Amino acid sequence: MVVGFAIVAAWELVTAAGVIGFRRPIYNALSLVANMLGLAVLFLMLNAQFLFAAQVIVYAGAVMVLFVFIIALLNPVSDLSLGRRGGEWVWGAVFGVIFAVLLAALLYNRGLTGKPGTFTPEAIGAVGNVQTIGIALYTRFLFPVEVTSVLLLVAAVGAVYLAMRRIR
Amino acid sequence: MAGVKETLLGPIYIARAMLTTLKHNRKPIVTIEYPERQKPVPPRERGRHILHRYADGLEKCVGCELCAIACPVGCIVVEAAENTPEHRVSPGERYAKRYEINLLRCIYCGLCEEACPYDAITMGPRYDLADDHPDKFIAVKEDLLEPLSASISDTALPTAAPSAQPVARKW
Amino acid sequence: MAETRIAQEPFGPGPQQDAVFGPEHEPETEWMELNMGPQHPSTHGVLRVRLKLDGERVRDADPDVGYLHTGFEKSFEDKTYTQGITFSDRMDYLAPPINNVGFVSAVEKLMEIDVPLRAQAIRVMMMELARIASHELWLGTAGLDLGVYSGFFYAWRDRELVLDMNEAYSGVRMMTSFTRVGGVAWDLPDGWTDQLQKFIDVMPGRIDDFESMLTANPIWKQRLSGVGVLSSRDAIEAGVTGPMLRASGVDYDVRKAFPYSGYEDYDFEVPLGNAGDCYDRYVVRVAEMRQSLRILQQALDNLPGGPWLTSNRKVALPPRSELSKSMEAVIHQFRLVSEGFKGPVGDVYAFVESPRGELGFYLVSDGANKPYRMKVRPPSFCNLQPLKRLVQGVLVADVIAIMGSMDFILGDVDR
Amino acid sequence: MEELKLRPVPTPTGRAAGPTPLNALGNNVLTTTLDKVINWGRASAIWPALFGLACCAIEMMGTVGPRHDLSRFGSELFRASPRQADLMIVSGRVAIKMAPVLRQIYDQMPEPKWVIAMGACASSAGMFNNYAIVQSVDKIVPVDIYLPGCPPRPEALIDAVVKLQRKIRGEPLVKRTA
Amino acid sequence: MTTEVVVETLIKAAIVIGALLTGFAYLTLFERKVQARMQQRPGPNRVGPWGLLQPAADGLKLFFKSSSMPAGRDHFLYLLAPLISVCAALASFAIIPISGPGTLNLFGYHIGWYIMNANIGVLWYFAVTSFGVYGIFLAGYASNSKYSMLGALRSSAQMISYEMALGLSLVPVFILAGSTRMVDIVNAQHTWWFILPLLPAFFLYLVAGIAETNRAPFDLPEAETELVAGYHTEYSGMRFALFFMAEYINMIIVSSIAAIVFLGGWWGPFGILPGPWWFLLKVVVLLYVYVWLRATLPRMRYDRLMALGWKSLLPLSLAMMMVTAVVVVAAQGGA
Amino acid sequence: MSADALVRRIGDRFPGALQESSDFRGDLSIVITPEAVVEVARYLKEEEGFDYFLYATAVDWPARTPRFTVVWEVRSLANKTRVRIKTTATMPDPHAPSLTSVWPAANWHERETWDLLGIKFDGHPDLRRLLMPQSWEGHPLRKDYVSFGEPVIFSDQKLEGLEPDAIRG
Repeated sequence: MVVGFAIVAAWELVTAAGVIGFRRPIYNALSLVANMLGLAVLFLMLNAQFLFAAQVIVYAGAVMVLFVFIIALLNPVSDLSLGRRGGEWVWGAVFGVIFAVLLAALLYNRGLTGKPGTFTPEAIGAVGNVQTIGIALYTRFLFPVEVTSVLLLVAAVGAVYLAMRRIR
Repeated sequence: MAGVKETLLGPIYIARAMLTTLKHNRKPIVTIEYPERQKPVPPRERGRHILHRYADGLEKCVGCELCAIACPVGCIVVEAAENTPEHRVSPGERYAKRYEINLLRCIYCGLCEEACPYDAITMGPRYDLADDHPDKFIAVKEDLLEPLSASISDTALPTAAPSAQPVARKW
Repeated sequence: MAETRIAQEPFGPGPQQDAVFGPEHEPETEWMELNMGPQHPSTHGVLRVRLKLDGERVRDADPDVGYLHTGFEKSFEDKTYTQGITFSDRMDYLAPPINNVGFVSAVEKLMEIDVPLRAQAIRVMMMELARIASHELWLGTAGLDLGVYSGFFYAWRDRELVLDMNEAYSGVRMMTSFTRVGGVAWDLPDGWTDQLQKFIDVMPGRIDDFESMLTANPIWKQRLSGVGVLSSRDAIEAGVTGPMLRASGVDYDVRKAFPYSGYEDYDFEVPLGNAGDCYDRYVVRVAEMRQSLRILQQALDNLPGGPWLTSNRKVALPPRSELSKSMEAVIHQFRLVSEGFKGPVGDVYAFVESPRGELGFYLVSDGANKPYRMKVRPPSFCNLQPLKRLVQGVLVADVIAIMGSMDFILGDVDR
Repeated sequence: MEELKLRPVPTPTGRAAGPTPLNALGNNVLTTTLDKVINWGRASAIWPALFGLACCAIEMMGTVGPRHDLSRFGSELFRASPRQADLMIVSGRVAIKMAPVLRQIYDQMPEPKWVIAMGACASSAGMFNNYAIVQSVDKIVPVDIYLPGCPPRPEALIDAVVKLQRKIRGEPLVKRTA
Repeated sequence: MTTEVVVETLIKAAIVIGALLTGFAYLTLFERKVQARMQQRPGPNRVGPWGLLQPAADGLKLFFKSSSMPAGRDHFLYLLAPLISVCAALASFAIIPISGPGTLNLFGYHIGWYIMNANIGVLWYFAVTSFGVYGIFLAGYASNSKYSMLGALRSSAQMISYEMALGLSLVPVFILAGSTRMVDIVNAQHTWWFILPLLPAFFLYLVAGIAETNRAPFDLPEAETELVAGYHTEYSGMRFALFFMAEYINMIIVSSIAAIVFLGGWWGPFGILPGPWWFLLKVVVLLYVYVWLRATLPRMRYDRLMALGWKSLLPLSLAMMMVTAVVVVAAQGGA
Repeated sequence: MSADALVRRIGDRFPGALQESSDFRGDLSIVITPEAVVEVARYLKEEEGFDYFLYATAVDWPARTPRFTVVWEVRSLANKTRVRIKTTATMPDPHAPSLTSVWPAANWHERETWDLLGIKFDGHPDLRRLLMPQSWEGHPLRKDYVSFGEPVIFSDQKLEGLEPDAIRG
């Protein structure tokens, strides 16, 4: 288990570096896809099979495909220079340091082992993975789910409207 | 509404199309397994040329070059020579000393056959002539001439030549 | 390509485009240029079309022909009239008999030669067989373009029957070269009429099979109807001909309008479309096949006897039976083969109805035994011309349907 | 636009083999057996390029049709993309305008590849002894099998394919019956 | 997770992959033969008896064919794309139970008739195939050809769109079976196959499945007559064969899932044949339908195809789902 | 409408434009001066109903001056009549007016004539070569254009030692 985790973690680090490291946008996007796949594998190792499937289908399979679509269609040349104005580097460094400090503080105080939650593998296995998530979503988290779905609907309608206006 | 009707009937028509192809499963296979079997060629088949002989073995061609003139491609060349009593090749005065057809150029139109006044050249039944070098298609007189044994009577029309019958092939 | 200039609209007002594609909505990005052909599965040979695409939508097209330019017109100029017949075969290689007839009818018009009735009937039969075979092949390949896989094979199965008859009659499957000035080269062989009768009997069922696969099939309809619309006015303006013209509702068929080879004696209809779209072209062609079968049956029933080549020894070779008997005949044979016959000075235009429309031969003679100038008016050439305009504003997939429905033969276009 | 470049091509018999994986291997008993097997595979699965020019293309289609059925030899998979094809059947006359295109298609085909010059026009320009036609396609691409006829019957094309198979397997083209 | 389980899984995977590759090879022959018969011709019959060695010859030829690569390609992605496609196709078979309900007793081991009995069931298939889109898309992108790019765009758009309809058309089954686990679904069909109550859903699944695998009449991405060979125009030799392989294996998988989900998997009506044979028979029948469609129907136009997916199949699937849910709840309430 | 009447009407309407007319084998030809071709054509189309364009071409007579005869032929679908419009063009640099403005279908036919015979059509919207490659030199259908080809090979030119196996009967 630990070996598996180590491999996947390393994969995550490498692909994450790829997301920001590659010079060609399509490779950046593909690194992100690879990263999401790694994340999905982590879910799988945590016995969250449904989350694995959802992660792959929604993020890797749908969202990122659109990203790759766009990038491929614009077909940017390989040495695309993103205008370097310097400001970005400063802000990036500042937030990077803040994030690192937070992470260090977290590690120092709590360590990496948390308390097991209510959904132990045994508890999930008793009802089933999909069922557990379904029950949780439609009872305890019903309101957030509905709010989110309305939000997405609004976004979709808005996108359609904007696109229509662009064409007409 | 026509649209609704079409939508409803659409699957039925698709099913009908599907049944048409399925129906053909019952129909016989029409393929002729060529190298083993061959469709009998009709008597008028315009394949590789044949130079004919009379029953007594003399060649019909008298070297008049009409075929070479009639050929729209110019793929026939004929050189005539005089017959001598010692060396008699054809019944007439002259015979074709050289008779060549470039079979690769030939378009098998049959005008040479029509031009020949003595039925000396006819189009035969053979068409499996593929080979790997263009120069191999230059058919000289020996290639084209009927073998002595297969000679036919002088009254035979090109369409009735026995050599026009399909030849059973091993491969 | 150095030169991407697209010519101005060749005729008429531009097509009705969707509102979103007006000039004020020109995208900032350049259109994608897609080069279809010359080697492309759906160009039926070696047509090259440069498409300008906006996504999947075609904004402009520039057909580039000539990839099969063979120099027929130049070749005609140094072949005698008889030798020219073999060249006429190879122009529209889907209907060689019709080209043969077209070519010799120009020569016959120039020489003022009458064709015996039996020869006329044989010509009609060969031409209608060729028409059926050509339409069959069109059905097969245009269907294959749109994905009807089996249709192609059924078409070939049926076409083989026609080719068998061609072969039995002339000795070859396609390039019959069966006409001679003043008639036809041979009489019908034994058993040929039975073969034809069998064909006439079996064919309607085969066409029904096609129709059950395609005519009402919603996918087929969707692909074709409303695509590539050419109104009757535009069709005339664009100079299209044959089934394409008739699909637009113009009642013009050379066989009816200017009967030749005795077409005035046959009872048949000229199928017309009304919408002028690809679906109508399909319907018209299928209906024409049925009409051709009708003509064939009538020709077979009323097949006249008599000679099949004119007795005018000025243009026709003597019968082979005479060659062994009469010295005169042999001399005549020699003269006619070696020199051919000379035509009067003048120019004529003779035309026949090929499966693709009016096939015309403009023959200029300077009194020699060869054409001085032979201009062919190929139907495919005329039908292909409006392609540029028909494809503007349609999807790439529709380009295939439109090109398929035109039924052009590159050998005919390029010559 | 396109310039006609007639390149010298090696003779059909002495054509150099392309860079196939096999060339790396030496010549010993194992490889000759392997050669045989591979040649058998190549000969039994010749996929032609979907590429028709003129009249002969119609007979080429006829060869695929049910009466003659080229698929019996495993060769019915006409590939529209030259990169997936093994055999180029030059079916018809090659106009001078077409010649560079033809050569390009040939170049796009991966080795090993073969060419059948189908019909009189492709093999020798046939009746079109004039300005517009490339006088024999072997000036542009190396031809393995020439097939006379105008157009050749489908049976003749099948015969050519069979002869090509024999050539690929390294056998003599014509088996003498007598 | 013991070593034994790992080894068992690996062996099973190897067997399944071997079987799939053979299945792919003979599926091509099957397609050629079946189509040929419908067209009144024999099909491949020269290579080996009845042409049975034809796939071997094809494979051999493709394997030893040199690869020509397009200029201006993205080399890494160009090489990666076929691998993604074929791996995705192979991995999806992991959830298919070939027989059941018990286990196979072999040398004292109880071996399940599947590689993985995941409780997400069909979702695994969706997850893996949605990743397979990348194979096709990257092939088109990396080839540096307009035809490839158009083919790839069409193909990936088509696959993403139809995945929705495909997934939703299976939801009624989940409702009836009360599980997404494949083995449970098959067991629920012991008495009645789901095709009987859920016939519309079956057809929806079939249509969406055919579209998902890019087969006729939805074979637009490689619509030969428009786009030459679609996304794999620029691929040759073995890499091209990998795409071919992916396509045919996907066909097998879609048919397998249909057999399991709607046609009762390994259950046969009379119990004459052992389970695996029933399963195989059903898959072959479905594959025959695939080939039959290809032999008959014209190709749809791309925009109509998308319209069909979004405007017809998706609403119909949703409606089917609602109806099933209502009926099931009503039946449970009534009982 | 008889051919004579049509010729008379044209003659009346465009005095001086009609140079010659002939009726050979029932084909009516009128020879028009190059300057008047477009007007006559427009008249023929709009008032005489010749709505259907058939073809355009040219004939090269190297011995004559003017050297080229340019030919268009049109038909009236309603009246079932045809008329052949001819005009002349002189060397060097032969010109003729384009009739694309009257019959748009003449577009490709005139392009072809330019390509093969080198007649420049004034007013043509897109006068490029149609059939030959754009870089081609010369106009093949002119009588002085030498059509090159290769002679047929016979046994005196063939390679030694090649056995013609397949063709032996």
